[in-house]
Amino acid sequence: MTAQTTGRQSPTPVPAAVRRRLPSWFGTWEITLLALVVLAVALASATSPYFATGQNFSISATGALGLSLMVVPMAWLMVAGEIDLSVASTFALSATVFGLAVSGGLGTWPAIGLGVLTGAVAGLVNGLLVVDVGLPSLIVTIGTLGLYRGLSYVLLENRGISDLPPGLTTFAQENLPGTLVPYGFVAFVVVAVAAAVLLHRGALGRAVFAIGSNAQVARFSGLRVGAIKRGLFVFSGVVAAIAGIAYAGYISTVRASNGTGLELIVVGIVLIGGISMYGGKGSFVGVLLALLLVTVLTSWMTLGDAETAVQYMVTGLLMVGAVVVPALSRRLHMSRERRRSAGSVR
Amino acid sequence: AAEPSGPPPPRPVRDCNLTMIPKNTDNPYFAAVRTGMVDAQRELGGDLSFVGPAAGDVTGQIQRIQSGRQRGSCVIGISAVDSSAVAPALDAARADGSRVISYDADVSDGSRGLFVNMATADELGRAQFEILARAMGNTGEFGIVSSQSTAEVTNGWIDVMIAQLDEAEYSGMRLVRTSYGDDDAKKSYDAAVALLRAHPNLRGIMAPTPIAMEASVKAATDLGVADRVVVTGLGNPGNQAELLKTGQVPAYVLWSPRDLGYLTYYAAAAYTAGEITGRAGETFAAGRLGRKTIGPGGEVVMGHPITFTQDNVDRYLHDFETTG
Amino acid sequence: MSTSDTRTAPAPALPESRRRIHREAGLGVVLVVLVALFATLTPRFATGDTFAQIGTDLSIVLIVAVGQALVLFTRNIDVSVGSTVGLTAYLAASLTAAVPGLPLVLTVLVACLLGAALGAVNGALVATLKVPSIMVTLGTLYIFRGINSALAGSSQITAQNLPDSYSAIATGTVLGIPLMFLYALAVAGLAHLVIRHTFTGRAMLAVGSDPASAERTGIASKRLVFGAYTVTGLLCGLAGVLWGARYGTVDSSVATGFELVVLAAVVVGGVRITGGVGTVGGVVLGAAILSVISTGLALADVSPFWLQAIQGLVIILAITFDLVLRRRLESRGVST
Amino acid sequence: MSTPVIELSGVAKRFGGVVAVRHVDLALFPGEVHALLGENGAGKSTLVNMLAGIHRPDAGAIIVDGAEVTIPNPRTSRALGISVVHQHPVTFPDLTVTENIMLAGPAPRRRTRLLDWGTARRHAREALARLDVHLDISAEVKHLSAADQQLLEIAKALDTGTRLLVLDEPTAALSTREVDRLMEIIARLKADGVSILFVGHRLNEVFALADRVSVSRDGATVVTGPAHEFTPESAVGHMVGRSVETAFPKAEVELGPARLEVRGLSRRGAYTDVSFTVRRGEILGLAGLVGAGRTEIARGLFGLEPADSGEIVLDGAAVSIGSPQQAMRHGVAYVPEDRHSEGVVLEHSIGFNLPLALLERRPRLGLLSPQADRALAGDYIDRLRIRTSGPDQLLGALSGGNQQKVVIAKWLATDPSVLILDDPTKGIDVGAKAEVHQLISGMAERGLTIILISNELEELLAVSDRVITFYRGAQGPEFDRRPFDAEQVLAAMTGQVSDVHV
Ligand SMILES: Nc1ncnc2c1ncn2[C@@H]1O[C@H](COP(=O)(O)OP(=O)(O)OP(=O)(O)O)[C@@H](O)[C@H]1O
Ligand SMILES: Nc1ncnc2c1ncn2[C@@H]1O[C@H](COP(=O)(O)OP(=O)(O)OP(=O)(O)O)[C@@H](O)[C@H]1O
Ligand SMILES: [Mg+2]
Ligand SMILES: [Mg+2]
Repeated sequence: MTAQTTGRQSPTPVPAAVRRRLPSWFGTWEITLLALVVLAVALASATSPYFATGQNFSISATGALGLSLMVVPMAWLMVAGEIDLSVASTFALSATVFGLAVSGGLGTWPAIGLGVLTGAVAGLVNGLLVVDVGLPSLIVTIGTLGLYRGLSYVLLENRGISDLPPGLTTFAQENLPGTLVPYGFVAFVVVAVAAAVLLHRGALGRAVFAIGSNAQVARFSGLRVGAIKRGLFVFSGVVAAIAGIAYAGYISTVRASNGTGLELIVVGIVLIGGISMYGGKGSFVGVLLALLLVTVLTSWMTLGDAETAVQYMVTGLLMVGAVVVPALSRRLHMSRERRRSAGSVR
Repeated sequence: AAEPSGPPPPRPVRDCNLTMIPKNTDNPYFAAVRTGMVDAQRELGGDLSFVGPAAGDVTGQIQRIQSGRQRGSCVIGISAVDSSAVAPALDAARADGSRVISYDADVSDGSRGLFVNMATADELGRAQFEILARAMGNTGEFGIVSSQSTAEVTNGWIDVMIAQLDEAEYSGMRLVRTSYGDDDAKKSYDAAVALLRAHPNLRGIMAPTPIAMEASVKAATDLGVADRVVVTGLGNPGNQAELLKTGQVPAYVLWSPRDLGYLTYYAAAAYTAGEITGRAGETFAAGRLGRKTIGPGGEVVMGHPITFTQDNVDRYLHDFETTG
Repeated sequence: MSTSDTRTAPAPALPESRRRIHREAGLGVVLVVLVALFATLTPRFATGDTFAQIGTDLSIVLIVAVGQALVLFTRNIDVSVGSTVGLTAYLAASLTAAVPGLPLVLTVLVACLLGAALGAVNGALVATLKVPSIMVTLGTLYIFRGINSALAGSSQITAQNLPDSYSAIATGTVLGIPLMFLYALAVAGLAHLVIRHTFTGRAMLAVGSDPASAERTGIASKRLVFGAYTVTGLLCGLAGVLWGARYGTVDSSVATGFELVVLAAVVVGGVRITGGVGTVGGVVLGAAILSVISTGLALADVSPFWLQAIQGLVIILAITFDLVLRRRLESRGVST
Repeated sequence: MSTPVIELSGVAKRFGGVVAVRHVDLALFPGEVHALLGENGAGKSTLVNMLAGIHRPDAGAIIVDGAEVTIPNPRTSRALGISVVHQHPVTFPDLTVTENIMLAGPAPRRRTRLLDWGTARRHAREALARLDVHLDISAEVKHLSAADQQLLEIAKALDTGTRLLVLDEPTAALSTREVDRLMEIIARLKADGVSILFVGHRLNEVFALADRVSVSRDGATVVTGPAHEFTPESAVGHMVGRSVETAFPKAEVELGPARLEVRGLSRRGAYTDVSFTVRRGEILGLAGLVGAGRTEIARGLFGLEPADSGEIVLDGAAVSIGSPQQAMRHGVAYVPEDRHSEGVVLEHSIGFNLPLALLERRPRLGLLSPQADRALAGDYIDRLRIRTSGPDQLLGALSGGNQQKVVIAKWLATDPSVLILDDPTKGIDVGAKAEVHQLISGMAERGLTIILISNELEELLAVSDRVITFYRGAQGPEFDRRPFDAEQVLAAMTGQVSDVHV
């Protein structure tokens, strides 16, 4: 913070300006989430001897790969004020195409290419409908949620393909040799760090925030609002495809039902991460912390044999608590402040 | 996944944690299975974790397998939502020294040592089909309202039924459509309504899962066609005895879920104690059910399907208790 | 969550004489086209039975969708509706099963009150604490479902446990018109009256159109938001009773994922997810369009493996058609 | 005069660490027009908001008819007879004009408690007729131009029962005709004994209207007195606390070759057959009433709403400009007229907003430097005297005028060669306005081509080299600086002449 900006123009004392602000990507919400993660880890470690182990890390990270990957583009899209509810269907459709290609004798890489292309096309269709036709993304992607999932069923009916290339299953199931770090985790970290840096430090990220806050202003600023949104939908499709193929490797099976309902968990994590449903706000760090929190809680409750009912209630209370407690304390703080300043005057 | 380095050392069930994973917990059928397991646990000891997702999903099952693996459960037993999808997780658990068995719904060969089956698919398919055929007088159109389209056990029965249609005796019967209600009351109801309305000549609905049967009965009643459309399939006397008593369903098929749980627990105990290894021909004591023999493919068949009617259903209610 | 606002430039202000059609006209045309299409595809479609079935089928969705629309009008959202329906369905059914002699009116009343109480929880949190509604209701989605699962466990209440009169709430007809449809129409009619013809209704849309302006105008936003959630909860309670009555089996999973169905109906009906725009009439048409699609496809006896794909496609085509039609009209100087 | 209608005594208001109003004393008497002057960010709107029941004072008292009152919400304010026109229109964009007017006051109801739409529409028509504006009362407000929205705001406030009418820069988006109309209405209200608090930056308007003047600086009233005791210069001196130059003489610039040429540009429903040439170093003013189509021409040139026909020639070569990116590649920049919906992102900081128009030039996957952003912001905060706690301050917490300065800075930062300014100084205080004029003039000296649209004729004539008039989308007479004859320009703008050719 520079001193020059405070001095001359504002003779009024402005202590707020001197106080160093938290960076936009690590604000009070991220601190709240971090505290929750720490609390959850502490409780889990204290109550389960199996929690704080390398094996548990490895297992949890491997299991969360598909979900984790999909969170990345969803965070970007929602910052841009859009949403893609078709991700889990794209996830299944791409894996289906991949699986059919593999069982049709295509090599692993070409088959992956075909699967990813499917995802890209699926994303592009969403993008065109939203940007060029001008339909709201929520309803477009509710439609393509059905369409893409339906196409997987058309292609596979009730069959499953479980003869998948060993390279893929190794990637999706195993750790780097001699460590407890899954291959997939490494891939995710690379993607996540790149996505975080680009969103908060990149020109593209800045543009996406502007678009989400006020698309009209973004357009008047010469930003390619349409192209960027279209690109984000394609990105979403591509990542969903990669996630879907990786997940197929993880369970060694391609089925039309793979990942059913996953979209709501993905959206839920992005929202818990503090990204606004209306766009323009939020931080990728928050999203990563939310992902971590959800993974930790799932692992803890599974290890503790918690019933689904309990898991639901804990998850729900956590989400409500996470927004309500800070809001309450803010209110308390404000009313105390008001009383104090009123007192000092009278 | 890595192969187990050798068979894990035998462990008496008394010192064991057994992770038994149902397809879904919020289901009276699996609650009865659990009752049977608890019966056996009282007799044999051991620490039973009967855990699973509330609504059947692959991810939820995999998480429970892994939790069993991390706890070092000596047995992981599963009724698989998807036979191949849970296999990698089971393989990993086996590599870490757990013994894996399946019950009710099998997993891929090679990923388990033992499968406790209630009855053969052939018998179950036939038993259900025969009720329908008899009630329809071996002629007319019928449709199927099944559970998930990917439910392999049910699909196996449906295959058996379709094969039956080739027999001369049933040449007058025609399957018009198989639809899926995903074991959800609303979807099953909607599927049954669609079936009935799209096929005005329909004479029967085969519902090889209790929720679909309940929904199909309601759909036929609501559309006012209950008098000409027969509904049957798989039913649960635990909460569907009335369907028989009121005559809405002539008869339906099931087995004793309580015995299935009981037998599974005994098989698990013998398996972890090293008494059996899963080879065909081995036998083990199964408490009140007597001695059981392992068949080909490591499959233990509990018995035969039971056809429930309004006359016999009350005698079996004990098998469907869900206390404990 | 985007609208096409960014693409349309402000139109010049023009004299009052401009021709005008209802925004819902496009949806009406879509509905008619769909009906005509299915009628040509399947002769069985154009029968009284089919329309009765569509009327019944859309009712539960419509009742909840009306509530959801109220919430959306105020620039909030309620994704807990599925769980609220599920929980009230279970409570109402188990109450009826446990107290056989209970008058039905009382059951319905209790369910509505329970639902309203759940809605009020959402409303209180959203309105007074000004926390994002999506987070609150996503949280209560899990909480209500968790309570439902804890209470119901593995038990199921089936039609056999309930008196016949219970199921008659849903299956009865008056002059061949399904009762369910009449309830839904009554709810929609009342909501239309409130939204279109009372200050409260207009103020709700105002709050969603520009919350800051609402504050500066002195509109009691908090009360309106709280009210919208409470009414939604109440309607979910009613829907819960109807659900149990119609589908017969009530367990811990009733109406799972129902929030998406409802959202789809509301958004197809032209309600803007970011608030301030929409009509109850549009919601009725949205629910009807979706119901016609699913009923039509079912009657056409489409393979279940194709059903979902076609349904998704038709939804997209329908909303695209509506939009294109509206643009056409607008370019011809008809404002909507 | 009698007793004041409303008196403010020592009121203060702070937002977190920022003191917006430090100590204000103000007495408003019936039948007087009281002008409140002050620099951007001096706390005028905050004061207005306290009267409107939007902010509660932290200290001090509001006294109505001799009794201290609290105004907890806007309804109470209205009940006390206070009507407020806010600086930024308080409208519901998705609702119709009728509904907007209805929601502002007690809505007409039938005995059934249902709304009486007939009466509501009649009220709306009457309210608009009072101002002599013609709006489609069933149009949604989002389809109205900024000027029409401002007029709607005023119409809403002109309620019968009003005892104090507060106008916070009501004329910022208006052109001569509407301003004149407003003046008439104010005079009439004044005669009826209504007290009027007028906040504005156009000093000529202020002095034409005001009976008394208060000047506030840094959140405190520094002087109050009868209007005739002030001169524009002395008022500005009080506002700034030192003497400042409020007008910069237009620099004589050697004009270069033609930079931008427009031939026969038309867009259906907006403008027809527009042709003009602007040279390097030239400042071309576009004059017209609200609705003349100037904004649409500007948007056409910037590729936002491309023209249907006609030609745009840059440096002698015909170009096609179909999108803002293309326009920007040709060095064209456009400072839009509506800062909230087109200019800045309110929920982000100055450091975020300033480089926004530069983003498209950056490599897509390249990284930004927060230090550079902040330095850029700091630079313009200094140059345009933006009153803020620093580059991290959110736009939404800036005063209206300071937001406008950010809009201008954002486009200056792109270093354009053709700059189109659409009412750039709206809401900007006199001192800053002079600085903007100097900036523009300096840019012209450096060879930039500038097209200036302004609703303030005085400004347009002071800054432009040449002025083209528009009336209802048609190009009218053109005037050269020699100097301008304001009367003739005005006549051309209002469509009364076509023979005065220059
Ligand atoms: N909501 C807010 N939060 C923080 N600071 C605010 C807020 N509103 C106003 N301010 C600050 O209070 C001061 C006074 O602002 P105000 O809007 O009253 O100025 P103004 O005199 O109306 O200026 P202008 O002529 O530009 O409209 C400014 O420094 C502004 O940044
Ligand atoms: N009385 C009228 N008759 C015909 N068209 C009109 C009339 N009033 C406004 N318009 C049209 O409305 C449009 C809106 O004008 P626009 O905002 O572009 O004008 P402007 O001169 O930039 O106004 P402003 O001074 O408010 O910026 C113009 O294209 C104009 O053709
Ligand atoms: Mg102001
Ligand atoms: Mg303009």
